[in-house]
Amino acid sequence: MSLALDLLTIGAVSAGAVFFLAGSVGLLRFPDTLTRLHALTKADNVGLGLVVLGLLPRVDGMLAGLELVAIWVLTLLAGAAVSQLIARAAQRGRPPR
Amino acid sequence: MTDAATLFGLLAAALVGIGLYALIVDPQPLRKIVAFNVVGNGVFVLFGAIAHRGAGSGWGGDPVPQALLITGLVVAFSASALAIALLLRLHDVAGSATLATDAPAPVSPDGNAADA
Amino acid sequence: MTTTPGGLLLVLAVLVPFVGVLAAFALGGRNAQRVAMGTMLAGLGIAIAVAAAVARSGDALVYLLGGWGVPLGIALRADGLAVVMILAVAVVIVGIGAYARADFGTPPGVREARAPLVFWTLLLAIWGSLNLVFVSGDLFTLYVALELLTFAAVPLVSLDGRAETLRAALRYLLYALLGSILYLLGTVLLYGVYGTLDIALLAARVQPEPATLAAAALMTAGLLAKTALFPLHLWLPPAHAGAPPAASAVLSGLVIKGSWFLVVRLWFDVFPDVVTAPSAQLLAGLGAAAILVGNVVALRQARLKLMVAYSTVAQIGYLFLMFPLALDPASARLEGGGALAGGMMHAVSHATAKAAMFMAAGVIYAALGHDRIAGLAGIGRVLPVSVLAFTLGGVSLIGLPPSGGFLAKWLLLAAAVATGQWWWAAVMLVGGLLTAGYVFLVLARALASGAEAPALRAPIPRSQEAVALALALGSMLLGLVAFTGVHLLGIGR
Amino acid sequence: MTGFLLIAAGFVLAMVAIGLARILRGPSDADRMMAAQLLGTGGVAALLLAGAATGVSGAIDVALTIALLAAFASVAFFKSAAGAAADEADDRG
Amino acid sequence: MEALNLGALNLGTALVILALAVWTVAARDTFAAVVGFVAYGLLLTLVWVQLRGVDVALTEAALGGGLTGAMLIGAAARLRRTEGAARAERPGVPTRVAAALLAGCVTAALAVAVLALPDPAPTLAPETAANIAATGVGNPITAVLLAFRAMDTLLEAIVVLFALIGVWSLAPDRAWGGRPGPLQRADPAGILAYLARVLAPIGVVVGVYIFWIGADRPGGKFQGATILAAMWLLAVMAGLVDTPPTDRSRLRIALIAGPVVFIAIGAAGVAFAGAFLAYPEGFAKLLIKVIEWALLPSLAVTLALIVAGAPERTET
Repeated sequence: MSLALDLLTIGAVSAGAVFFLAGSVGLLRFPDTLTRLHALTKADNVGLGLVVLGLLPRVDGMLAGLELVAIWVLTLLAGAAVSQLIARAAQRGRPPR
Repeated sequence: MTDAATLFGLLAAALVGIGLYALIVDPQPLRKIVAFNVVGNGVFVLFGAIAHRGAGSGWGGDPVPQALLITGLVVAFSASALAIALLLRLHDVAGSATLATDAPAPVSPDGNAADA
Repeated sequence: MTTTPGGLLLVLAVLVPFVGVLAAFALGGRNAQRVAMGTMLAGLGIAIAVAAAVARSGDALVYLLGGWGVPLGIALRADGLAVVMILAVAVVIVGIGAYARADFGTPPGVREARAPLVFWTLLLAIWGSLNLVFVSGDLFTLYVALELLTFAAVPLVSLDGRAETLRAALRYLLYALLGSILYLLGTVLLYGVYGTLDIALLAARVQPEPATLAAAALMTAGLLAKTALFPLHLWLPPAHAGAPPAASAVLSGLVIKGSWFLVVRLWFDVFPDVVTAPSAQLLAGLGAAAILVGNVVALRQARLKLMVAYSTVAQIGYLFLMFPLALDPASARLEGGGALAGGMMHAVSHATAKAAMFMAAGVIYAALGHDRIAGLAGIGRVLPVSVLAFTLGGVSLIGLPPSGGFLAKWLLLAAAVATGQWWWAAVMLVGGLLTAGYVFLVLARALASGAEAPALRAPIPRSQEAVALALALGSMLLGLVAFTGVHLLGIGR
Repeated sequence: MTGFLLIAAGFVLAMVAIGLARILRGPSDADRMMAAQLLGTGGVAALLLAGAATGVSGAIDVALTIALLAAFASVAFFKSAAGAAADEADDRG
Repeated sequence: MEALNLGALNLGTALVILALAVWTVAARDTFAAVVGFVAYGLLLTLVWVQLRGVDVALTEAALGGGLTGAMLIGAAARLRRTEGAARAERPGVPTRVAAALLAGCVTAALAVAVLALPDPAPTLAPETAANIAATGVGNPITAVLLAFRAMDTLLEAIVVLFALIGVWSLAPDRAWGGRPGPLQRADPAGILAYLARVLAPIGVVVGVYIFWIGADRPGGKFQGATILAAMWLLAVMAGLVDTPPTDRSRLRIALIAGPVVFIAIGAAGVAFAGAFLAYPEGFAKLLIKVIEWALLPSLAVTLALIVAGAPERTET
């Protein structure tokens, strides 16, 4: 049982790390603001979700688990809203330099 | 564990130096405020490293400096807020945000200027 | 260390002004001024009670907050030095309060106005913060006290909202913040080495080792920036000259003494074995440069308030001359004695004299609508009381008997002779001559006989002139009073 | 396991550091804000991993606070960019 | 192996922070520098966790990452147009060399001091442990802040109030007593309003939670109050609520209530426990709770209004 949970942690966290890698590469390599925005928010949110998933078996108590999930949900919410806001700011006439 | 304290203590020393240089050299008030925060962070990290060295009684750090750090952070925040408010008001009144004394000093737009 | 009888007075000296701030802020409007007036009476009473308690017991007052002993808790402590400063500040604050009534009344027709509310609350705030600086026995609490003082003082500079004064306030704030963060850095280092923030415990533990020397240097440098000692003085003249006169009197007479007092506290009570003779000479050297530069620049000013502000730059210099003079030639250690008494006396006498001079300058500005020195001809005939107050204040700065300035210089000169450091005596002499130069420059204009007396633009409240004169007279006669009070300085040391 | 979590924390931190290059390069303010946002997400992940590895349970509370306030700076950016744009429109008009 | 990994992680963190600090100082563009500073503040929380200062990490995350970051970004955007003129005043080479020398000396002296710190380190942890039972709280930092060094905490609650008076003093005379900040006209159906509607209630719960656990675990009133302040400011920026007129008696009383309760309980200590800010035996935890509950709303409102700025608008 504990081996299975350890494997879950290793698998999920490793996969999450790959998504962070993808997000960072996208942030550097994609040609313009909007595509970068797209790549970034998707990859990072998935990456954090996987990390949270991997850490869930390792926390003690319901409350801490709930907190972990809440962290992910908050990040999703903020990421979605903020990328829209930033996109709007970027589109508004010329981007501020 | 002492290694973390030494490493971050040295980081603190570097942050103080970097911030101090910018505080003296950069002419823009907002950049000076940021630099003040960098110096402040350096001082706080040094205090945190010292607190960590004093770990004992089952705690990961000496609680007295850790408590003082919270006070210090709040005070530094208030200082930055006051400085930024002053700077923005100066910008509104003078139309510029410079500390140079020879800059023109127009009368404030709302007729707020009074005899001293 | 245990709580002494009367120790609670120290808590009151700090908290009564702060409670006044809270009450004035919450009640607002005209009530703010009423609260301030009430608080001043109470605070003056507390200051006198503190002095009486110390004089009676012949030892320092101590109060352990929350009953916790040091080093875990915080101790308040008032020795002779603290008592003298508490008394002087109380007297000057009450004088400034009486003066400011005419300038910072809430105008009819409004419930609350900006400048009065800000002035009355922050005046009390400065008072409580200064008392905390004088009585706190804990280095970190002193850091908070310094920041309280900064936050209370800076808005007074830009009370009129003009671009120049906002710029002066911002510059002052940046200097002050740099100063306090350097002070905190030294405090942090000391805790890292000695594990305590209590001044008395530190004094017993400090050794001249690298970290302690670094801490002493950083704390001193930070406090010098806040005190505006040459060459860190550039923020002071625009800030002190641009503020309203009552605020200038607080800033120039009192606020800079807070950080200066802390330098004295550190050098004499924490680091007496750590500081070296060359560093004391360096401090006095900066002081001497301040005296010469400040006075020469003051002589060349065209405007009265700026002249008085530059005079402050010079007078700050005298406050630092005492450090090498207090070195005991035998042990090369800082000893409180005649030199320390001279420095303290100078701080008190400058507080009263400079407050009076800014008040008189404020009256003149209000009466004429300008403060150009060239345009002061004949003012002595229409504002004789203010001109007299200005002159008496100036005479105290020059150091003619029987003023407090005379006693201060006499003590410092005696120490210079006793320790064979004649060059500091020469600096004092030259400084006195230069001071006399600009005081007589103003006096000569004011009493010019041929000139037609200028028309007054606005009626002058007699109370303002009276307060300025009272403070100037106080400074003038301080030399007589102080002969009985000098022994107070040595109590608890 | 601790070793693995530490390595993972270090890896995510390295990714964050690479992403920081976008703050440096810009070119637009929006790009910079976005990179900071990435840093928020990655920083939260690194913090959680490091906290789990070293057994500091309070790290979760810290991560929660960061996640909650991550949007705050971006909103301030959006509002002030809007304000600055309005100022410039006023100037032109 | 693990110690090595930990060391590598810490070294990596330190290097990234150092690079960001250099960047905030050297960047040509102020906005870029400020964004770099926000990122840097975020990474500092990692340092605090590694130094086992979770209470400090929470404060840094809430204040440094949240409120300070938002203030700096807002100011940088507003000052952008005047930046060029100010930048031109950069001092000459001699000044820069002198500043670099001075800063280098300070850094070197500090580094020497850090390496020479005594071993074993002096600490007050044992004395805190010996006395914490008398306070009834489990979090030693709360015990220091509200019992052993309660005076500092009281003064700190007063410091923020002074800062607020200072910020308000910058109002134009005609706007005195009015509402701080510009009028926010966000469309009520817009994305920002949606974000604020969802995030703010969650944030209030989190803020109260962080405050609530503070008695026994890392957390407490400053962290909680900062989160509450940020949530309220979010609602203001989204146009959901407006800032209050600053001359309302109720607002003034809310601002001073925390310090007043603190002082009152401290003064009662003179009569009932023998010293100012002392607690009678058995009542310490209760009284500490009362003080914290009183400080939380006052601190939240004060911090929020400090960020909101000087009064700008009066009722028309």
